[in-house]
Amino acid sequence: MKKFINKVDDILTESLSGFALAHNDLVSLHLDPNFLTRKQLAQNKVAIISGGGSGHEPLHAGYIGYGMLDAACPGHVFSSPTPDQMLAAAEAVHTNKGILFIVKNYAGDVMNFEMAGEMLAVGHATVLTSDDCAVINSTYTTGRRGVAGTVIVEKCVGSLAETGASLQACKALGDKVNSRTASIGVALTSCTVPAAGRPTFDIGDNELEMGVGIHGEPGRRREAMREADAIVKDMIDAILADFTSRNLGPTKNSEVLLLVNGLGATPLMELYLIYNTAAKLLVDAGLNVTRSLVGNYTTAIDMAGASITACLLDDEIKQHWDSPVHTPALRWGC
Amino acid sequence: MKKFINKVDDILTESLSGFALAHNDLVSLHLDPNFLTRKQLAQNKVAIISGGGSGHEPLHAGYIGYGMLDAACPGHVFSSPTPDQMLAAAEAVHTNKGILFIVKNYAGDVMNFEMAGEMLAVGHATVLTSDDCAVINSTYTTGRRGVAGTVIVEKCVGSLAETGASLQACKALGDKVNSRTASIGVALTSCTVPAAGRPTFDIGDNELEMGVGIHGEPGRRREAMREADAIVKDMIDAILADFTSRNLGPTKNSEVLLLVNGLGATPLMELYLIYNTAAKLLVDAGLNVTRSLVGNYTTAIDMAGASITACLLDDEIKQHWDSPVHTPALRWGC
Amino acid sequence: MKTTFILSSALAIHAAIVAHEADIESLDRAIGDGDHYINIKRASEVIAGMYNELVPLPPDEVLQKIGTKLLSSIGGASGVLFASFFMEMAKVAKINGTNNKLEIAAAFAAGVQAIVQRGKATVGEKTMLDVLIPVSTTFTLSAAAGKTTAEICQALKDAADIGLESTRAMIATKGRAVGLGERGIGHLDPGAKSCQVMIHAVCNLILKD
Amino acid sequence: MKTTFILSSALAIHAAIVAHEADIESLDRAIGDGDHYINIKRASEVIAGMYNELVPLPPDEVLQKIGTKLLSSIGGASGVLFASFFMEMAKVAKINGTNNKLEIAAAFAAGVQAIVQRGKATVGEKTMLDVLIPVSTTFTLSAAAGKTTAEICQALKDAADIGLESTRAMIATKGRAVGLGERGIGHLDPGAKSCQVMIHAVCNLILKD
Ligand SMILES: Nc1ncnc2c1ncn2[C@@H]1O[C@H](COP(=O)(O)OP(=O)(O)O)[C@@H](O)[C@H]1O
Ligand SMILES: Nc1ncnc2c1ncn2[C@@H]1O[C@H](COP(=O)(O)OP(=O)(O)O)[C@@H](O)[C@H]1O
Ligand SMILES: [Mg+2]
Ligand SMILES: [Mg+2]
Ligand SMILES: [Mg+2]
Ligand SMILES: [Mg+2]
Repeated sequence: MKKFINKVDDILTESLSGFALAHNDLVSLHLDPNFLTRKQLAQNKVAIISGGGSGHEPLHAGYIGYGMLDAACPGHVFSSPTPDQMLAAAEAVHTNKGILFIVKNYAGDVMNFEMAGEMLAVGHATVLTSDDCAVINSTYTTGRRGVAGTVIVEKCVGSLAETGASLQACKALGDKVNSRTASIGVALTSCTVPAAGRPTFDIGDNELEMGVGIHGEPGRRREAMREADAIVKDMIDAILADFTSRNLGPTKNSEVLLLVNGLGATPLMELYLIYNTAAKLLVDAGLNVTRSLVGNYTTAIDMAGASITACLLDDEIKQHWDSPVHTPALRWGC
Repeated sequence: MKKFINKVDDILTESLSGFALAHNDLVSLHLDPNFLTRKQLAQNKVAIISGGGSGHEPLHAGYIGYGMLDAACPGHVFSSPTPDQMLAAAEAVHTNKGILFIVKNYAGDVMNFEMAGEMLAVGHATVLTSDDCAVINSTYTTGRRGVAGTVIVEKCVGSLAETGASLQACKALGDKVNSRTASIGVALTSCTVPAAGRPTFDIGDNELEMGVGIHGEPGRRREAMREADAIVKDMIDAILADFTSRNLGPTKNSEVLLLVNGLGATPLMELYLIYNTAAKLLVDAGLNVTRSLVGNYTTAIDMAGASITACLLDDEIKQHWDSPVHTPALRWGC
Repeated sequence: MKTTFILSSALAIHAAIVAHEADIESLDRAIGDGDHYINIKRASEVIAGMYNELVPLPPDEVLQKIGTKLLSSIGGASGVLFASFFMEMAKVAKINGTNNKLEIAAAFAAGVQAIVQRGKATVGEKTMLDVLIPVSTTFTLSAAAGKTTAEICQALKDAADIGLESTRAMIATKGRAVGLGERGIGHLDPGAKSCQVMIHAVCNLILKD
Repeated sequence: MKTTFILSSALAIHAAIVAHEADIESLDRAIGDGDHYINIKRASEVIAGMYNELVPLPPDEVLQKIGTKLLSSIGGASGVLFASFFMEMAKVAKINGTNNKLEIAAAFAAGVQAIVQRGKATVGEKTMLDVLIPVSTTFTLSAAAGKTTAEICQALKDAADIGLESTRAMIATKGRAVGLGERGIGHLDPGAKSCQVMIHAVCNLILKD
């Protein structure tokens, strides 16, 4: 393992400190328990709080700011944060409108946020994201994972909250976006958890892991490395099949947001190449790709690999995707 | 080599097509000869054109748009573009105010842009960027390389051009920003040129290359891997020594822009950790870090590594750094 | 339960976890996210580090402090589950505990029940509960049946081994391994493995006395 | 110069470049950016691919077309330098050329001079010119001295070898290897190597005839 680190135990604090320093116009960092909030706390709106294991940067702290999150709770690398973090964050940012937690659907995250919720005096609700369609068999979908689609949920819910909408309305929008979003990832190399010091899985020079999770969890299958077009075709097919199995269409000319996400070590040149094929396949399937995002938005530390996310848009989702956002990692319209 | 590609020869076209598709609100792609322009061509301003070998994404095409470039000419991976590309780009975007080429100081780029200049009927000038201070001995500084500091030059010159400033003024600002900027890079792994199919250099599990170029050119020295703080200290020392050797101070409280740039495969978590140390060292040296940028802005394909760039600000540079910019890779204020 | 018993168990567990690094670690790399060993080692270190603070306290406070500390410092699925285990045991444990087997078995059962409630899982879902539930049942039954300490310890170790081994053929329906579906078959569950190691550690400690 | 000579030289060069892939490639990986072989192979392929188009044309047009094509399709330092070489030779080459040695030597010298002008380098800077300049001088002198074709070819190959080898001890002061400073010592210059390979290829072609 070769990384820019000092002591393994200090990575998180040092990295968070650098993040807070680099974006001291936008965010404030609180340590022990660790959480980050907007520099200028918002008033009179539902407080949107997310969190999860570290190692997915810029998720979640990179999405703190106007039009998106109010606070984020980073756990250890790949370990969910703990309830005291959510409680401290909630205490810091809540107004009179309640708190919405946005939580990726992993047992650890769900249970820790649940526990925080039980201890919380303020009114709150939770949106669980579960966009990963890597797992085919529906019997297992209780464990469907939240991956890069979470960014779309956070963006849209953050936008709605900014209008002063109710907790219930924010949760409803979050659930809706999640229900119309599907993702699948593929790994060419493993990630390395710094504290473990070695790759999470072994993978041959001519292999790929189809359906990998953002923590390096195994996916649908290990298969032979192929050309990009063939890989992307399988990914788009999985996404379209998932939409179909959820009775979401796609109908002719449905508008779609296409997010091609790098998992950490894959260069933009390859991500755009993937985008090129993915967009064409969606168009071939009768869809209308009208919104795009390409880059490292939900990573798996230093994994070489990429995920594709498609979100079926409607007027409400489009409006909230397009609205101004000003965070360290996502900014437009202001 | 495991990459998301189809045929090696098609990478560039497919990736550029994906880029143009994903950002079809901002850029237009022209093939054969390859160049990209803003979707909405600007009127009555100096046309800012950059270009260079591909593999440094988002440089340069990612910086096309309001407040930055008018056009970019991407060469083959790590090979400068050819004069016909610059001529076609110039033809497409020039107005009545002349053309400014922004060129990283590499023999191939310089000679190809020179040749284009000789063939060009329109008035033009060139800013050569040469911010890399990896090479110590000043006898060799004719070959001082242009690296991530180029982004700062393009941003500032792009901003000034937007005001209708003259070609001469734009060139003067570009030269000034370049003369106040120093960078140094470090590699933990080699990049792999797709057509070569294997890493450009071998590097041991416990080694780093200090002063590496953005094409994987060897740097100051090969050394043992150390903790991040020690590596960053050497980098900041090199930058400060470079400023001193160029009689730029730094004087007490000089304001500085600090750019921590990923070379392709290094995750944000590590870049922020580097930023944390770098910022503290600059502050310790009496400088005032008032502008920051952290992320993958000038990459070396898939290299694990990072570069640090410091630019000594003055009021003019600050104004042009802060002004609105709207490109695929850099956006603020609009 | 007695504070000394809790604390010497904690130290024995810490030593055993570290001794089994390779086994535990490889399991979560195979069907999880590779951090279970890190989490569990961090947890046992945190508890070991509280030794001086805990020594003078009554057992219920010790268990409560351990639970709260785990809750706020480990994270992940195992962190919150083990925290729940200790926090629930604290409620049941007597202020002036004895090493009465029935008492300890009841506290253990309460702790396991808290894990069930928090994680909404049961036997057969390829989790730590595939060790903890049979161990707890065996404990309650054999203590009630008046078995000797040595007999009970041996029975618990056997139950843990069988429970652990049972996870090999299972398809996970809770926790991170759910994503694997049938690809998880053939691998032991990491949480079940670390629980088996801990049960062995505590039983061996008792047997040595 | 004759069109047939130019084209058969181009094919011989293409074959020789491919045959020397390993040597050339490793040099630019060591002191450059690893693409010199790719650039030079692409260039020689491009020219080979123009064969049918070029065959009917007079030598000056052939050279001009090769130069223009290289200029617009290769890129990098070597692309523009070789393009300049051919474009300048085209100006000097006669429309109805012969295989007169002095004529060819003069065209070659003009081409090399174009490289000097474009790259502003000279002998001793660790570039292709460390092969091309001594080769050109040797060519002019030995042709003027009335040496036989075989003698000239041998002299050119020797000059290329010596020139190439001379780059080993040099510190680069032009091109991408400048960044290396003294670390480049001990490595041959990739551009010098590919030029040496090309000189050998053409001389061997002539010697075989
Ligand atoms: N709902 C649950 N109920 C009981 N045990 C669970 C549950 N979810 C996960 N586990 C246990 O937690 C273990 C994983 O713990 P760990 O790796 O530390 O956390 P994470 O899965 O968050 O990375 C699994 O092996 C399993 O035994
Ligand atoms: N100014 C120059 N004059 C002459 N030759 C040069 C000059 N700069 C570079 N070269 C030659 O070009 C070679 C490198 O070519 P190549 O690798 O194809 O291009 P690049 O350096 O742009 O990657 C060097 O080995 C050197 O011989
Ligand atoms: Mg985990
Ligand atoms: Mg090159
Ligand atoms: Mg785990
Ligand atoms: Mg080269």
